[in-house]
Amino acid sequence: MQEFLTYSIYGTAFFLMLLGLYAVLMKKNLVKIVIGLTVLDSGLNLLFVAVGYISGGTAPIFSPAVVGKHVIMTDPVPQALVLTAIVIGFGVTAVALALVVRLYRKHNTTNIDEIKNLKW
Amino acid sequence: MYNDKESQKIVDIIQNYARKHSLFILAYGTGCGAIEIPPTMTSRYDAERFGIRGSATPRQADVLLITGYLATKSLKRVIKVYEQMQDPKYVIGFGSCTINGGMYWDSYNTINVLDKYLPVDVYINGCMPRPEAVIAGFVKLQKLIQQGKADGWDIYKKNIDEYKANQKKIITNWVMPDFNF
Amino acid sequence: MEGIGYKILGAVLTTILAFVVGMFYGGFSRKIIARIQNRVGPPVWQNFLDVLKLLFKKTSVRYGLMHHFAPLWMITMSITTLMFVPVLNDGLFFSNLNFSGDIIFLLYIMVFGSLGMALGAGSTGNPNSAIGVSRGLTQMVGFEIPWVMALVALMIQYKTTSVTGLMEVQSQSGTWLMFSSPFAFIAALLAMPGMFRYSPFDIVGAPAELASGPISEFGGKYLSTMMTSGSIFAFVKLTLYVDLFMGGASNLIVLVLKTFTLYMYPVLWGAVSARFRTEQSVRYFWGWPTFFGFIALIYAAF
Amino acid sequence: MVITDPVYFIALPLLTAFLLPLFGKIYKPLIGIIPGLVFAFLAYISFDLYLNLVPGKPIIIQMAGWAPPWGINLVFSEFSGLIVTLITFLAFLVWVYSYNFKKVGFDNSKKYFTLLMLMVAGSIGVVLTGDIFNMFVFLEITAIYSYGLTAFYKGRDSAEAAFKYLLLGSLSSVFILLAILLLYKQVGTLNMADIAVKAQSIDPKMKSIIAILFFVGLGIEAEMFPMNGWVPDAYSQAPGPVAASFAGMLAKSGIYALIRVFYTVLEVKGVFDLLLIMGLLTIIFAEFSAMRQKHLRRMLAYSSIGQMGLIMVAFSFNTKAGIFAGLFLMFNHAIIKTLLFLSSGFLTYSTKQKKIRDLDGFGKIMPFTSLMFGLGAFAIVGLPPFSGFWGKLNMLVATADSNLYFVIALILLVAVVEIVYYFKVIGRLYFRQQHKDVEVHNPTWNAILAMSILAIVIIGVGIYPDLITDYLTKATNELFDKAGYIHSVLPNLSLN
Amino acid sequence: MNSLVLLILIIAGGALLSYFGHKINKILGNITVFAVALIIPIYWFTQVDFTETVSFTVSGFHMELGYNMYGKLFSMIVMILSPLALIYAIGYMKDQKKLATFYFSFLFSILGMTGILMSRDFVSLFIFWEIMTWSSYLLVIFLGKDVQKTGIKYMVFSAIGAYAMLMAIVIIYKNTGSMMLSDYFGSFAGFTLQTKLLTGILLLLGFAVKSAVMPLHVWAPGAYSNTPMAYTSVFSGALSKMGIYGLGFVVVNLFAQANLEIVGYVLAWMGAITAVLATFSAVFQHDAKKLLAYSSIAQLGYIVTGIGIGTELSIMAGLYLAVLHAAFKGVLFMVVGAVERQAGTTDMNVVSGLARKMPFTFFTALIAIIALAGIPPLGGFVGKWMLYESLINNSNFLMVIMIFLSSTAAFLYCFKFLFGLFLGQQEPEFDHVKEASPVMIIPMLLLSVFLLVTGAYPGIVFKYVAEGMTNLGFHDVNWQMSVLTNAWGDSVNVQHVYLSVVVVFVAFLIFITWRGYKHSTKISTKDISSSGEMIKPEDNMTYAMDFYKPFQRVLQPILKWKINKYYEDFGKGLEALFDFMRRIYTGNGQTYAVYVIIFLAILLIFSKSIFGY
Repeated sequence: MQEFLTYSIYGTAFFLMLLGLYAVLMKKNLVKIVIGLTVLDSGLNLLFVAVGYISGGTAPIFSPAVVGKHVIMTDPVPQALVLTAIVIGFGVTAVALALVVRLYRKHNTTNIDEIKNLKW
Repeated sequence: MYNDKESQKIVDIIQNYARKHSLFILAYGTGCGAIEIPPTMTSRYDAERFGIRGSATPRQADVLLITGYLATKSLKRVIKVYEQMQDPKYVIGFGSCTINGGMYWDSYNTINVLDKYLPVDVYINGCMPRPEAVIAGFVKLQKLIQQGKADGWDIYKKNIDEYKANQKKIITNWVMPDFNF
Repeated sequence: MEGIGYKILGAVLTTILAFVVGMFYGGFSRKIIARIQNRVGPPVWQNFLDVLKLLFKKTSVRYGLMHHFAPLWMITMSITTLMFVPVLNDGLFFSNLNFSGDIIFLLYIMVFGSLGMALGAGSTGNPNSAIGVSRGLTQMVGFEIPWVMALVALMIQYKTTSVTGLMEVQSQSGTWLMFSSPFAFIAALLAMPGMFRYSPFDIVGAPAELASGPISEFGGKYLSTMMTSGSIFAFVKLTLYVDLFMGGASNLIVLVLKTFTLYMYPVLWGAVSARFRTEQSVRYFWGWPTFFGFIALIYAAF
Repeated sequence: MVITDPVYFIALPLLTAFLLPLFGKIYKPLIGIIPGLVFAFLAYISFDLYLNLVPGKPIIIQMAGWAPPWGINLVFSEFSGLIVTLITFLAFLVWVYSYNFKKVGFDNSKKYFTLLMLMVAGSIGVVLTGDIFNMFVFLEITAIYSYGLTAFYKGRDSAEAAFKYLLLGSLSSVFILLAILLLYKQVGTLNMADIAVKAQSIDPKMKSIIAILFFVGLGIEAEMFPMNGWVPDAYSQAPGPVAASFAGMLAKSGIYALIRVFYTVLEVKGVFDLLLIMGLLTIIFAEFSAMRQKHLRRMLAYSSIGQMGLIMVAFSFNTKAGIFAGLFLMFNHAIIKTLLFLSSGFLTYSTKQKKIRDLDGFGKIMPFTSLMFGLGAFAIVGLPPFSGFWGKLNMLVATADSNLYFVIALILLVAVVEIVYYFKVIGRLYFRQQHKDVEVHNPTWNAILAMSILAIVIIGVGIYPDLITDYLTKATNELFDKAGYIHSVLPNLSLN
Repeated sequence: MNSLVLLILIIAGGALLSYFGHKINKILGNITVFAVALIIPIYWFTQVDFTETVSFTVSGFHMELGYNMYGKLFSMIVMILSPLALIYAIGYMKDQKKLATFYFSFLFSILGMTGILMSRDFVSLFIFWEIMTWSSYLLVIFLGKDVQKTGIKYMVFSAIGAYAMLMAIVIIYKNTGSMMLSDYFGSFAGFTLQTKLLTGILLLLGFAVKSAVMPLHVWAPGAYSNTPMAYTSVFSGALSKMGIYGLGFVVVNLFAQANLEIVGYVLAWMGAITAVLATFSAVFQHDAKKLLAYSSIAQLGYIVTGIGIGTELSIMAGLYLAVLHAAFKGVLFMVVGAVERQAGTTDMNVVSGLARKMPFTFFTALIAIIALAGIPPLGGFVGKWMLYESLINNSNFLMVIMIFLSSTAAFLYCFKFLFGLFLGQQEPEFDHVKEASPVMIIPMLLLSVFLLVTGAYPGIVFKYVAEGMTNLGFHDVNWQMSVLTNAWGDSVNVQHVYLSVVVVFVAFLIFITWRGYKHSTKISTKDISSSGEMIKPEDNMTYAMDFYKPFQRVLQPILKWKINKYYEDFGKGLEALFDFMRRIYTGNGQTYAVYVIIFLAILLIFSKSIFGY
């Protein structure tokens, strides 16, 4: 059961990543692309957390409840990393959306195929 | 060398002898007389045995043949050619046209008497003269040269004003460079 | 024997000889052509009279210094070439400077006059002169190639580049080079009329079309100098041919005989042929003569 | 010295960047002056640190008191120090150049300087950090502010360029993060030295996947061939000084990350061959595209990619000579491309003159700028006596050392193409009749100063390259000496 | 201080001084240029110590400067011709703008050439080579005409050449571990054949571009004719000799020593073909500058042939011709420059009859043309003679014929040049033309005097040529002051030739001038015997257009074949390819993302073949 959970989390993560990637590569709408990026990020973050999870581990917090006991803790580092990654992803998404707005104002479209002023 | 009278004489003799036997002709073929030049030069009459030979340019020619009537237009050219020739130079008038206008005596645009415009040394009469007559004319010229009497070029130079005045009467639009001595 | 005065005397005598012989050759050629055309023709000394007359003619115009110099270039070229061509086999008197020059030098000095003449002709401003020069130079490019091929073949074959060296080869072996290097001789012979500018290669100074071409503005003294130069040069060229291919000559009579025989060839060819256009003549020279020259080179090299 | 602590490299610009609007509230000119002071200070400390660096003893800072491999550490070694010094020096020059930019119609200097400082901080962080995740973070910082800087101008197609950049940048971050994740999963540490020690035990299959992910992710940042579509757009749409700093700092930090990862952290067989091939492809495609560009800035951008490709090729030899050449090329590229972008910033300032064709005869009306551009062009194509030549020569010697004659031929052939398009521009600038209506923005005094300094460096190094070769050699040794790096970061660790 | 370094510094300083001088004021600038033009040769001739060397190590490369006799020979060309051209430029460039750039580049190219000739290692050789190249490039595009084509062509070919050289240098460094020329020469015999050929031929390629050997000559006509003529005289006279310099030491010191004469032989053939085809091209030019440009290529072809054959006489011929070519081409380009400046055009279809207006210019042109055509008694003949003799002595009969064809056809353009510009009818539209200023005339006259003197005493050049040849491995080169001798012992005494020509000429000059010249009048060129036709002053009767039409008809099959066109087609093809290649940057951000993923996928799929797993 535990293993199934772990693998399902991995599976979800990869599914999310592929979904995001699909959106990024195939969708023509800028907003959808940004959403795809976000989904991609989420999948990655999920993967990260999943990797850091040790089965049966508790939260990696030294609370009075765990002091002195032999408890398995999950790896704290990936969680810290994921936090950073989420923040970064948030920042990127914000910038991306801002850019999408500007692009829409300028080109009056959100179709990425039509935004090709700069080429070759 | 030229100061000495005797040697001057000898030089003159040699000079005239050479001139006499080497006549480069420039045929100005205005009229029907030009037809008579080829038979004169070619094998039947062969003027070359007298040292007479055609020349292509006035710079090298000794004798200017005016073979017939001269229209006022062609007079200009003849004068130019004559003036481009180098001394000593001789003019032979062919046929009666050059003497008194011949059959064109009352034409409005031919000249009648060539001698008024250019100093003619020898006239060959006839209308047209046959090659025999032409050769006779040349022989006459040779004799004149030997005697030093063929001095039309000198006369032209001396009486240049008169000649020019005559020429200008006929040729109104005179754009020719002045005569070079 | 080696005194400078002796040398100068020899040079002057050679020049006079060349002049006289060349003049007579010119006269003969006129006479012969006249006879071919069923005419009497002028006397053989007619050319002397012409030169003399032109000398006495006044030269009252000039177009500037180049025009004035043009005949000088030519006569300088002719006489200098003469100085460097051995006239007699071992006549010390006529061996002016011929140990100071070789074939390559002769080839080049021969151009000197043509180019100078061309410049003089060009400076007159007469378009006919320029056309004549253009044709002449083009034709020169034509005939020089087989001629040089023949000469190079000789030089490579006999390992000497001097005329005297080649003459020595002939006197030692006893055979003329025209027999021992026949292809070179054929090439040189075929190129020869071009050098003399007789018909069919006389488009350069065609009197009827170009008003005698380059010389059309030269009269009087200029022309007389040119004629002198021409006759000397004709003699030089003939002597050179004789030296190279016919064993030279040991005395003047043999020389005259050989050169005159050789001279008849372009004259007679000229008397019976019409005129080539420039490109026709160049194509001619780059055809069979060059082919023979090539064969001569291969014959010489291997 | 206390004051010359490498932490300041990151902390100071980060701090002042966010405080800049506040300073602006206090006294407006401070917006211009404060970044300058910061950059000058950074440049000062980097020079100070770098010149006083003891060989073999890099300065290692442990953040928050945790010793490596547990804590994040900053490594100011001969190699990273060199790059940092270069970046701070260029950052200072970029500030000098853009200080008075307002005079020629450049507004919003507040945002500009904020973004610029953050970007500089990010690039310095990438170079200095000894932690691989930290490197990712700094790369992202750099990237985000670069997006902002790319999209800085409103009127142009800058948003488009920024979006493309963002798209690729995000992908890059995903791959890098994935690679870090896999790496962490395998070795359980994020410290680069520690990873380097433990990486030998990784399953080779996994290792190659990690390497591929790093290669792709960092390749995007380092402007590698099929993934550099963003470069020409971003370079051409960003303001002149920004493009200059992209070439001088962003690209440098990207390539630094790439070579650090593959030289020190991960030892993967075959990656250098791949780098060589990709480098060559980068050069070829970039230079050939540059050849046919009509826009000056795009041309420079493509040329920049080409130079990056050359640097990759140099590093791909995995020899000392190669690294030395690569460093020389990096130095040259940073200095010269900065000069080119700075001068082109004024040349193409007006919207009327974006194309090369519009610049006919500018040598006469903008003599100094054109001169600087010409000098930069001469230097970048590798003509002596400018610094570019020595880089190229060393590069070729290194190539020959690796017996790659066809690479020499290829590089030189491409260099011919480079010459063609640069000299076309010079020909137009100097030897053409100028067009009628041109808009001239003469450089301000500070821009002149900045460009002159760069020009002097170019000529100085060109005439006497030994000015920098010593440092480059030291950096080379440092980079090549992997064990030394590990040892100095983890002094207690005994190898074997 | 070391005199060589000081020389370099003087030239560089001169360049900077002239630059700033001209920035400040034209007069000041001209004075500076004049002073520099005087100081450089004076310093070189009096102060430079040719035995001195200076060495330093830069960036790990050991570099050494120092003259050898071979370099000194070429330096002499540079040091005599360049200052004269500089002085000429003062007059020639008077009305031009951007003079600062001009003189700066001019002096830097002199610097480059000087440096090349004193380099003893490849790095400094290459540095100076490139300095020379870019400074000359700046001058090529100086006038702004045909920048796109001419300048780019020049730069591309120069770059190809230079980079070929660089590649050779790098490979040499790899093989010998040293940048010194002497080490390369020393260890050449030990290389494998492949390395020998690779390095040698790449070096040759580099040098051959500058000396405009046949398939690489395409840049030359445009570059020579579009550059300001003051510089072209140096360009063609001295700068192209740098290529010859290199060819000389590569062919003779390397290949001939290593029993690879075949390379030299091939090179000689290329030279001969160059000579022929370039001459044919020159004949049909109507722009005097283009004509001279092609003529330069042809002349360089002779020199290359001489060097390539590699016998004592042929190398002597090549080097002698190199010196002479510098002199007469220097004069000729100056002449064309003077004509261009005074008459406004050098199109021979338009301009004519300038001899009357510019007598001194014409005189120098005449001398130079006679030397160029190789007609005795001037110096050009000596070189031609030696070249022929060496070829004949080697039994290279086909090459002799080709060279002869070329130099016979050269008479055509020689005449056309003089005729087109100076002779023919003097047109009223050129009545205003005046003789060029003395500043321009004097350099031309000085060089002409040199040409006149070498006709009788070629030994003054042989002296230095023989000295230079000691560095090519020919010791005890046999030369005499005025007697030329070939390998078979046949000789020409040019002094006798000179004597004969002068005596006859003077004698007949007196004869023909006496009672002739004074009594004749100089008449207008419009006064010609024209069958009585009236020629108006405005009629131009000069026959100049399609001057050698018959010859053109003969050569039609050869002339159809234009190498330039192939290069241009190739260039266009490349551009199309580049355009195609850059389509990869579609401009669509998504496509770029797709590239990334595809690249990633490819790497993952092929990771086994790349990484082994």
